[in-house]
Amino acid sequence: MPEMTLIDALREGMDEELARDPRVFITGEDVGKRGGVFRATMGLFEKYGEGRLVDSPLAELSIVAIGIGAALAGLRPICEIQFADFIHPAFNQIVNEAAKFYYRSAGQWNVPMVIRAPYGGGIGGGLYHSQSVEAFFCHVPGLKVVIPSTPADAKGLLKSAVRDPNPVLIFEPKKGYRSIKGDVPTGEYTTPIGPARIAREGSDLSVYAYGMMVHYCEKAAEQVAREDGIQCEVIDLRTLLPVDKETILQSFKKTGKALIVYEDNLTLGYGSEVSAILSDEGFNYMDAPIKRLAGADVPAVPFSHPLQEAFMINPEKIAHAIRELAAY
Amino acid sequence: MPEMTLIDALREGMDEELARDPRVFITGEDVGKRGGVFRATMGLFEKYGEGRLVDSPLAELSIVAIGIGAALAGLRPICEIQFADFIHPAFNQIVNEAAKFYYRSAGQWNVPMVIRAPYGGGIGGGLYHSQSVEAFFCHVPGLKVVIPSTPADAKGLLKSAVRDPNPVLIFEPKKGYRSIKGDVPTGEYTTPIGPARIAREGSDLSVYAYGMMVHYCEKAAEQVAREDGIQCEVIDLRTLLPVDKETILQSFKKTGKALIVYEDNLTLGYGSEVSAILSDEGFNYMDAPIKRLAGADVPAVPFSHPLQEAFMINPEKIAHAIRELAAY
Amino acid sequence: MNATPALDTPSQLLSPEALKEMYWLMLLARRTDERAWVLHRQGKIAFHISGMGHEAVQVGAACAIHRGVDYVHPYYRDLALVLALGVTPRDFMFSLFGKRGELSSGARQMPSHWSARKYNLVSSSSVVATQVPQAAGLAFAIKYKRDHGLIQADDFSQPRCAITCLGEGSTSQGEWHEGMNWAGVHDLPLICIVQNNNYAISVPFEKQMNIRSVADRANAYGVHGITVNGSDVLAMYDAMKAAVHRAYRGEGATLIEAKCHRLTPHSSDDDDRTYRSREELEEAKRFDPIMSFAQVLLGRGVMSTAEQQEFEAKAMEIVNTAHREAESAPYPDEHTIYDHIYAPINHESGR
Amino acid sequence: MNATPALDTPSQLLSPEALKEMYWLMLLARRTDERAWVLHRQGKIAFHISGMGHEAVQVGAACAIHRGVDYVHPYYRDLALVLALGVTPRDFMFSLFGKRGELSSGARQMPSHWSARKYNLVSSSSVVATQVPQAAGLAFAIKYKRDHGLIQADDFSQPRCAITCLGEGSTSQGEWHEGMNWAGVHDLPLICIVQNNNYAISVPFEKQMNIRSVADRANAYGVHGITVNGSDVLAMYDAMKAAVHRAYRGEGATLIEAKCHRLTPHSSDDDDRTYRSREELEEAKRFDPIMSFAQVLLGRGVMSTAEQQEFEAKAMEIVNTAHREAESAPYPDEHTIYDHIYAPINHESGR
Ligand SMILES: Cc1ncc(C[n+]2csc(CCOP(=O)(O)OP(=O)(O)O)c2C)c(N)n1
Ligand SMILES: Cc1ncc(C[n+]2csc(CCOP(=O)(O)OP(=O)(O)O)c2C)c(N)n1
Ligand SMILES: [Mg+2]
Ligand SMILES: [Mg+2]
Repeated sequence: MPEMTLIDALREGMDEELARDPRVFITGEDVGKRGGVFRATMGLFEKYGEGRLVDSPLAELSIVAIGIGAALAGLRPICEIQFADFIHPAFNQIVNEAAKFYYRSAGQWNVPMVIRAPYGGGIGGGLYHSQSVEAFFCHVPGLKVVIPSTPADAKGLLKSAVRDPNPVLIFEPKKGYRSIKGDVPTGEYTTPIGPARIAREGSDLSVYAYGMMVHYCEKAAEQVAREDGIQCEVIDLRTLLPVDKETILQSFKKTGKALIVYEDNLTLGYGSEVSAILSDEGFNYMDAPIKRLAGADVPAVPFSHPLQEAFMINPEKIAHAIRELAAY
Repeated sequence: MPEMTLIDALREGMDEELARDPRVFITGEDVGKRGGVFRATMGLFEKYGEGRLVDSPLAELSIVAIGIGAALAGLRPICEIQFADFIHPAFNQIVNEAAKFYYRSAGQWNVPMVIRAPYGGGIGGGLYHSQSVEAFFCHVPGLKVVIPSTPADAKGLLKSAVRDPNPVLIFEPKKGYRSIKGDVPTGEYTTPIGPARIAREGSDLSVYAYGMMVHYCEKAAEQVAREDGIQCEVIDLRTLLPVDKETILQSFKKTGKALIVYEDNLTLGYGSEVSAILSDEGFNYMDAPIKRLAGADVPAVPFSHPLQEAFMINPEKIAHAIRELAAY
Repeated sequence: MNATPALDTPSQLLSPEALKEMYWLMLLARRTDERAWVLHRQGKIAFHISGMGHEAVQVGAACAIHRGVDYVHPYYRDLALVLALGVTPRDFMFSLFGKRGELSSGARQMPSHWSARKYNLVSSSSVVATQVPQAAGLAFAIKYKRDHGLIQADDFSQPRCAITCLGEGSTSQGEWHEGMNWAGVHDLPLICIVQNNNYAISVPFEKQMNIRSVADRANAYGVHGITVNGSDVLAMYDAMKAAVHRAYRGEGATLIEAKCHRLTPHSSDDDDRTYRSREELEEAKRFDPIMSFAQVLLGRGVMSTAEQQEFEAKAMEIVNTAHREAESAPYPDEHTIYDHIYAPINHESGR
Repeated sequence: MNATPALDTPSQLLSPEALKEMYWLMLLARRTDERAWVLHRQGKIAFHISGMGHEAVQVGAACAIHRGVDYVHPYYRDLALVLALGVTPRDFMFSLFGKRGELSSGARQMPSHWSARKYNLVSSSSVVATQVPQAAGLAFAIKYKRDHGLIQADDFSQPRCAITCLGEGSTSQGEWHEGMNWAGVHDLPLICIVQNNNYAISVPFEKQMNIRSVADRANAYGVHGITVNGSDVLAMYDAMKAAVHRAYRGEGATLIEAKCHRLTPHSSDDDDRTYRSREELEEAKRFDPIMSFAQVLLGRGVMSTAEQQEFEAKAMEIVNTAHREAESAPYPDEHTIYDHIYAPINHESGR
């Protein structure tokens, strides 16, 4: 298995799907000649031409709406939103339209489309190049939301998303595009949309995370194992919607303690739902308060380095939270 | 104190604020001659003229953006979104712009504006005239979100919102516009944005709700008190953002049991946050699983009567959930 | 009739049967629509939104496309349009009553939110103008499939254009702008029909935009723009035929502004007396497209008075039957609210 | 010089001092901008987005308004524009380094997101085109205040117009459409300057829209539209003066398309070699607005070579000092991330 970066794995996934199915095309700003501002589509323009790597006008709602229309007509669009922060103009098309087509036509019209967007902070992007936006969409039945944390999953989930008959949003932890490396299976494979992944086994407490935070949690878990003998189970949620309640609860039944880590701001972030599931269906197993460690409840991630650091979650903050919870 | 309907109280609040402050104006679709499709602004056009009751073009993002610009320039806009379902095109202007102006200018530019939108189901409105959208906005620091359940609060919160130097969203339970009646204080008063309200005292369990659901919860509480001797405390959350953690926790410390009722769909709805607060900071008082009773996790409220009823929460469903929880 | 019909008036080539079908569709729509108002006044249904006054626009449009094959992404006033595609008054009555098996949405959507996969009639929401960029996406797919050999350009069994409708007020939405811009940039086979009835609920045209004609906006996108008398079904047909040919031949998109009159309040929830005078409404009724088309057909001898009466009788019968069947049909089963949230994996889709 | 300057070329009335100030502002912007690129190459700053090539548009625009009083809602390329309003290279350097006390946002925003209440310079986000309908809102407020007697029409201490800038690519956004439409419907004192540099990052004009000029879009809104050579500061000034007078006199909004050249990659994150040829770039450099304006001033004898050199020296000194001060300044205190989430109740606001 070759080692690959997260973004190379995503690109390979798109490449294979473009090769496999002529109905697959990619649209978004600068996805063509430029190969995307993060180089996610680099080389694909040369390989597949401007008919399949379609530079869009600078207008997100239309990127999504064109995708919807094309999907209705049987194509398999992959729509790139340049930064998750710029998905908001397309909110109406995603939430009122893509999510509701299958339901509102009682199964007549479905929307097999993929929307990719790099998200998250820690890259000096300030208020508008750092946002985590998953919570908005995880509230919307009819959408699927996935966030890969490893190159293998990135490729496998992307390929599943392209083949899924429903609208799938892939939020990609851009801070990890090049820093996250991992083995990627050779040959054709997909990673199913749905099940979470146990990234690290442990019995003392359950740590729930996704995206970049999975790596920070693994790091923190290693540290507290080494230094304090605390054994954390780290769950990589991977598919955020539909929620994998089973895996979430299974781990909790074993540990009785939960720390949910997300870099989005705390209030009504994704972790609120995980917490709510645990304190209801996992009540009998609760050994401690259910804890969330999340971004500050401020309007967005600030630019200046120390301010950004103050906002962001890091392995030290996680290790600290683990220790406190373990000691409860 | 005269008895008034919810919508009459809202209108009286707007009327008084228009009279008090020449900087206050109202814009939105059909707010002028037509007096609003729900008649919220009826008569105000005749009284204040088309310069202050400004029929907007049919374009929500601009309704909000014009409001933002006018607020920056020192006016006090009240922007009406005809149905909450149509707020999504304005999502970008609300979430990326209005919410972040004060923060991103380090306190130089603030946005004193009000956005009103009728929300909620049960009126035969189908997928696009029934939505509850508060969860999207309660995730966004920088916004304030209020949902009145009584005429007195509707007027008082509206007047506070107009005077607030921040963007305030008022979601109005439209099913109750005419059916909810209540006494409204005569003379000038405001209801502060922030504190929740204890709608009914009780010691057996805490029921958290807002909007139309407050009335259903009160009804259910009376029923179970009468029939089963269960004494519920009903908390009318009123201000959803910022969250009134203190009142939420205070009641829970007394009862140890919590039922959170909201008509929005379950997953990542507002109740998820209330639940997450309770199972963390209220852990020591927990006597039972924290329960949420919410709308079905489907893409939206269906039109046909029995389907709508299946979706909607009602006093019977609430009473049932209370009994189950009380018996735990 | 002109012996050598001009190419820009293809309506002159329409057979008497075709002309009568147009009349019939307009009439059937009108009678169905009127019944809905009656049912609303009787308290039997909760909501109706009407297409009265817009029938000529819609029938003129429908008859110019390959019906049931070309994509149609309509809006809520398009009753006559969808009847022309194959939707029936019975289907419509089922949606008014919200009854089990309703065609468009299984009675999940409010009435007048049509959808029928079998006719390539695309489901639309109530959120105005969202259909426009989606329709551009449908048109994009047509072009894409041709360019990539997924279909042949002359395969008449495939959609060769996408048409979408909206009101003049809805062109104020950013959605419209973005959709039209794609249509221009990619020369898409899209026909966007703006049914300009001078009002968006209560808001008159001059508060909606500061120009004389919606068609003026075509120049902002590099698409062809035209204004047509939407009360004249043949004028509409001619404009559409030109647009359709342009689309079929890959010559790009057309914006058709069809000026028409909304002969009713905005919907059954509206009371238009607060914002338009009764005189204005009476004046509008003089342009009733059905009456004037009847005059044309009778005058030309294409339709006889007897035929006209037969049409009336047939329409009444269809509407009566539809109404009866819908009223007595069962409601959907409440457990079905959980159906169709997600399409199953391996679901085959796309037409 | 022309003895009887035409009313439509107010630039002919500019004094030598005014002309030299224009040159100075363009030069100062250029030298500040260049330093930012050096700092980026040195790895001292993480990001820079440049206005090189756009200076004439911005200075021509700024000098035509009541600077510091009329509202300006800029975009990220507007360095020269904001320097003309009072923002200093030191302010800009503080934002590049993200240092404590940074003017616009307390170093919360990325560089080039200017804001200064004291100059009526409005904070903007990175989300393109959002400023357009907001600027329409500012213009709406001006009109509203006059109409309701909150200010006098001839009160020069008050803003009398709102100007906003964006790139040609950003006019594809629905936000732009909706903002321009309000400006048309209400005849707002808004001036929207589209800085058309032919690229949106890598996407060329012809993939952005199917028309020849952004100014053609004015007709879709009933606002005045004009295309101007944005490499000629005096041409820009003249176009702006006309627009400003129109706005001040309540005659409505203007769309100015200023054709110019982006002389750098999109930003320091970009590599433009993948999408535009070096020849094309070299050709663009021939239109460098600063060099050509220097030629004009030297040729007319308005500026001497000695003065030009003084300007250069002064600019260098200002930039050096600004750079030094910013580099050595402390970072903001991390606890301040919780400041300014909500304005306190009773906060007085609005200007
Ligand atoms: C985004 C959105 N905003 C508001 C509404 C409410 N609404 C429904 S129809 C309508 C007026 C539409 O006017 P126009 O586009 O002219 O079409 P017409 O009804 O006149 O045919 C409005 C405001 C809506 N459905 N969607
Ligand atoms: C809504 C949104 N989408 C995407 C981006 C990313 N982005 C920043 S600038 C830019 C190109 C802007 O092009 P144009 O409007 O022509 O202005 P220019 O940079 O050429 O001056 C893009 C795509 C953004 N900032 N906002
Ligand atoms: Mg209309
Ligand atoms: Mg550009």
